Amino acid sequence: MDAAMLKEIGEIVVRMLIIFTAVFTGVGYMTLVERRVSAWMQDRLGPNRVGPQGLLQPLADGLKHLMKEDVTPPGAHRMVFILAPIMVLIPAVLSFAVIPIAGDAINLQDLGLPWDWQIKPFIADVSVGLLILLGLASLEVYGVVLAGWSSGSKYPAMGALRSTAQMISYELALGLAILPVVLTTGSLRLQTIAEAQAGTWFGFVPHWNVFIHPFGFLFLLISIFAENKRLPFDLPEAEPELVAGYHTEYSAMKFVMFYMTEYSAMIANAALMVTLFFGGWQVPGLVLPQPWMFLVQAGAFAAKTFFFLFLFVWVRWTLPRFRYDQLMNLGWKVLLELAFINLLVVAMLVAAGVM
Amino acid sequence: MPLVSYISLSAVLFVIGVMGVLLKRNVLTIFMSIELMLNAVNVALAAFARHHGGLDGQIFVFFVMAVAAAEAAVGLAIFIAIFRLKQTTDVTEINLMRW
Amino acid sequence: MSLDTILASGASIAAIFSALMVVWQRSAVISALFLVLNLGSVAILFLTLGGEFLAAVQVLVYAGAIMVLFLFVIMLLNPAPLKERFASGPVVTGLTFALGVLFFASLMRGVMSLAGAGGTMASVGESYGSTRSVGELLFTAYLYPFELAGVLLLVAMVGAVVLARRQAPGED
Amino acid sequence: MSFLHLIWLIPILPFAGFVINGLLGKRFLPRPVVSGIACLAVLASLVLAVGAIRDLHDEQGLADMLNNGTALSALGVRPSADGFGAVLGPTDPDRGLVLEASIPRARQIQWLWLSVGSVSVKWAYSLDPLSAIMLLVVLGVGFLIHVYSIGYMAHDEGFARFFAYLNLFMAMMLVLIMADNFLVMFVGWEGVGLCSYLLIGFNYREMFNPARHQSCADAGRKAFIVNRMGDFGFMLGMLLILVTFGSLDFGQVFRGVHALAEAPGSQSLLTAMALLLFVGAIGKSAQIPLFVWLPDAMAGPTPVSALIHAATMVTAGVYMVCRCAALFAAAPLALTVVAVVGGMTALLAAAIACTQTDIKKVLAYSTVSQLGYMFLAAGVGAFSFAIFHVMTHAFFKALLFLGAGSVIHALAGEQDIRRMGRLTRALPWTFGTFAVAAVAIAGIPPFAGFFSKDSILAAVFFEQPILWGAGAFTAGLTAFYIWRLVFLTFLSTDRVEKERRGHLHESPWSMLAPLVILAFLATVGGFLGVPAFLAESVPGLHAAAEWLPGYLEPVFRDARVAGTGMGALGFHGQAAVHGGVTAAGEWGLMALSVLLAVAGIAWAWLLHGRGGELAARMAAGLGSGYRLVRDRFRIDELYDRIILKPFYFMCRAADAFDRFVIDLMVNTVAIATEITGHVLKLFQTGSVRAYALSMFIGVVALLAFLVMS
Repeated sequence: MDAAMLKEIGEIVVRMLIIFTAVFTGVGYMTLVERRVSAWMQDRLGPNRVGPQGLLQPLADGLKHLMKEDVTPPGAHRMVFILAPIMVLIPAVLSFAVIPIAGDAINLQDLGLPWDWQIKPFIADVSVGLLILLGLASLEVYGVVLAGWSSGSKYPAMGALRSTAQMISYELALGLAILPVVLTTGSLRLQTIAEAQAGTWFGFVPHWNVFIHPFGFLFLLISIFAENKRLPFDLPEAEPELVAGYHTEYSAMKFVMFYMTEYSAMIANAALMVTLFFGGWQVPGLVLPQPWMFLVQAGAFAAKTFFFLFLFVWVRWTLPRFRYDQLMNLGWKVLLELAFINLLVVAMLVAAGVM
Repeated sequence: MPLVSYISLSAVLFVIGVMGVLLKRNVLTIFMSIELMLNAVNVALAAFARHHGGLDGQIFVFFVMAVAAAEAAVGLAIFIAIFRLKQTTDVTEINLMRW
Repeated sequence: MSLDTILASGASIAAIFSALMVVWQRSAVISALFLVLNLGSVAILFLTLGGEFLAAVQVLVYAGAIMVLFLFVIMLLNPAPLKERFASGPVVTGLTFALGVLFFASLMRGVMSLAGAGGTMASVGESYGSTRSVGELLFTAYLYPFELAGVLLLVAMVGAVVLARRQAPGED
Repeated sequence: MSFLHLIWLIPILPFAGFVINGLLGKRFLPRPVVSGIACLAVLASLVLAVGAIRDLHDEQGLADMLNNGTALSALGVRPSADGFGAVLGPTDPDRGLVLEASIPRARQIQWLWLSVGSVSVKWAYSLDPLSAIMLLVVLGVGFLIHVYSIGYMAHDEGFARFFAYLNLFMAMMLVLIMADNFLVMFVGWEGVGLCSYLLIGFNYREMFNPARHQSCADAGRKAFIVNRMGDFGFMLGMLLILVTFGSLDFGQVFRGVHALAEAPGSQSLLTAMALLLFVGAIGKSAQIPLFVWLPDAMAGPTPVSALIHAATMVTAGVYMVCRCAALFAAAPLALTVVAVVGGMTALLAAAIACTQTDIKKVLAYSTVSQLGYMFLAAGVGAFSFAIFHVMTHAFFKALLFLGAGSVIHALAGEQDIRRMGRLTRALPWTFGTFAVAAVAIAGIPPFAGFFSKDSILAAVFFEQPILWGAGAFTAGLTAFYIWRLVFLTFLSTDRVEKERRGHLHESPWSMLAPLVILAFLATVGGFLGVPAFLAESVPGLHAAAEWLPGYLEPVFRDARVAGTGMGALGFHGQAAVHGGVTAAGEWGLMALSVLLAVAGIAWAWLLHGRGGELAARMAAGLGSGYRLVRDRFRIDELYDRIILKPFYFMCRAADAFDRFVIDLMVNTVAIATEITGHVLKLFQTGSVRAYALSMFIGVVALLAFLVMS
């Protein structure tokens, strides 16, 4: 193993360390944020005992679940029952591999570290990154289906059916909502899309896709709420009807994995929205020397992402739940058509040379 | 891997698929075996495309996928309809078209 | 051995194994899972053949849509697992196997003739199999087939809706 | 950008009216909106047409467009591919505006319509003096009839449908007129046929001829089928032209005709083409032997009869023959056939018209007769006179029909002139305008019909003296039957049924205004073509001397060059060729025709002016001859006898053959198949796997064979 290869592997490891650490920390604290913010909105206190302001609560939760009894129901298909939470978590976490968190690579030496390693702002540079993201999103369905099926119980089965139907349905609208961006950018590579949003109009309006494709963004936002099974679209786990949906029978670490999936998918989707429509890591007009540029951009990216995460929580405590037929009607009869019309219009404008 | 390996792999997958279609009892598995055969063909197409250095083979794969999607949609709908009628997925019990 | 060869060999072994399991398993759900594995392996094979767009579409369409639909239908119907592994008795099964062997032998004989006739891969450029190159070919030389495929999918969709629709009482 | 760039809009506007009224009219639009859309669409087309025609004769403007390359370089001026004029518009050879300043003609190529092998047909319009005249006549009369229909159809439940059809008809007629090649013309030709069918059968539930159990729908079907026979001839003609010249484009075909006419032995080919096209004209313009549909076409509402079956559509045949003047002029035999058919039809139909008792039937036969005149004119090469007569006829015949419609409207549907009479007081405006039209058609100077008919007769006199005799006699008959109609309808004794008396009222102004305008046109329309000798001797008329023939001359110039002798009679009448004819001769002819007209009117007064006794006695005296004429020479019955009866017999024979010979063979095969099927069905086990296995065995065997061999 020569030095070059070592360097390459090192670079990859550092990249993964940075991003996955950020993601897992984010997931952990997202649970806290959700609980604190909802408490705030309901004029309660929320968890504030473990650590200062409850900041150690995620750790405590994790420890609690680790030590809980792991129950496997008697009617379950044992192997698939274990496989299912893994199969949901992996695609959700893998999504971060293609999302860029900053513009240019950073050299570890700039940070005062001894290694001359170029750390790229993403784990994998894939030219079909967006397709990979969509593919991973659709792979998440497997875990859900299998969880519901393998539990050998009615509530999870019903919940899984609903989830699957909902996710497949809204995937179409999601894809159609994204396509206009691909049309105007001409690339499926996320870094290219983010880079294309540099600059401003009139000096103060940032050159973000959301201003070019407001409808696309709107449809994407709605689809993502449905994809994530968040309120107002949380029918699959509507507790008055289905206990907890497809993961009713899960407990302990397996349950934690579903929980983590939900939040990492949320973060991934928020990051996707930011990358596609809000300039990703772009900070308009900002020019700094290298280590700072990287850090500020990553910070900006995190801030934008957090805004959407906050939006998720906000909406959860603001809007009531849809009925299931309304949900399906919205997906198939409204959103799909509108997204399609939007795509057609954009395509015409692109063909006419306006965009 | 050389071309022959890919094509051999394709042949193996195809034969496995054929065997699945001929031997299995569950219509759903039979249907999956058909998908297996289609995949085997896709491997061969992509391999030949690479062999010739053109992209036409890949385009064919693309069309095979489109056809497979259409086939899956209609096929599964038929299965649902049959299942409602016969309450079984056993292919040996589905013989309505008998004289 | 290059990285590509290792990847391709591994994927091939996975593909054959999973294909065998698809046929071998009694439970349709497990079969479907192995089929997903098979599709994933084939996607990797596509990558080694330079078809990155194809690989992405394989995952997106086959694994992401078609197989999910399969699983969904299996769950919806939730049939009781069948007892027998194969449909026929031992005699017919054996004969079918024999036929399969003969078929495989014939195929391999044809395949082996390739080895002599320069079965090497052509050298291709960076853009081979990229979204742009495949897309350009698809929307120029293969435009009509592409449109036809779209119509086919539409017809299939309508057909599926009509077939799977439960008839309301009193409706013909 | 001039109006010439917009001529494609002229047919589109009524078509848009058709679409809107057809789709929305019945359910969503109130009646005033429906009629407003329909009338405005036609009016807008009329405005566009007038503008385009003005621009067409704006020599300075045309010259600018053709020559001033720098000013128009932005528009992409370039010489046209065939060397005739220049093309304006994008550099696509299948689009653009082509100007031929010498005629002048503007051709607008819309798009490449069909392209098969070496043949390409473009959807193209052309505007030249000939189509300009037709455009103005069709759009003008058409607009007036649209307005008239508002009042006439006010109580009809199919109001929107009627206007939709009427607009569709206008669109198709305009396509026909402005077509730049045979195929586009054919589209219009079939389109107007379709509208004719739809409108004849407009009241499809009502009986039209209870005696023969014919509903209005049957009448429509008859018109359509008879027209199809003619269309078949047209199609064959087109195919022959296509095969011969490799093009359907008017310009190319007629240049080809000139080239071909020079070649020896080409006469039969040219004659065949001309005659096949003429078959189409016979069908559309109701000439012998295909005239039987037109009288039955009176089943349609009266405005339809006025617009389609008098003023416009039926003249399409004449228009087509004139459009193909170059071809007909190159085939003298065909031209003679045209003249003979026209003359015969004129005489025959006029004779029948003298005996009919249905007001619209009389006018229908009159139309057939007048169309015969037009073909007579075309047949002697006097194409511009034919178009002249088309125009004047459109005025006075539309007026007659609309007047008749007003009478029918007032009498709540009564059409039998034996139950009319003494309507002058109740219907003063109708009577006045109707009388003007009657004077015009009878040929009394200075009304429109006099000039056109007299020009035709004069032209015929020098070419076909026998046909002139027929024509002149027909002129007398015409005056007789039309004034018989006037006397029986408006004057004579009061024979109106009591219950209808009370209903009697003058029509609303929306109906009368078109009548008055048409009456004005029928009065002065003839001055567009005052014969030269007359114009010279009457002070103040000099400027009007043969204005219309002069205007049309460039279009028929081809026909003059190509033809031999007869074909030369396109312009300035006979004088150009028959230099020896004196003005005195022409004065004599004119005096004779006026005399005949006056005699006809006098005879009508004598027979029908005060009571019908003399007429009845005369009819009895004439006996079987009279009945033969009254029964329309029993031509419908003749067709029944010689065409339908044998046809039915053949059908029965074919039926029997089918039953006893074909069926026997088929049944044998069927029984054999059935037996085989019983054996083979044993293989159909219903098990998919069995099928799959057998397929697989076949595949393996085939593959093994291929690989091993």
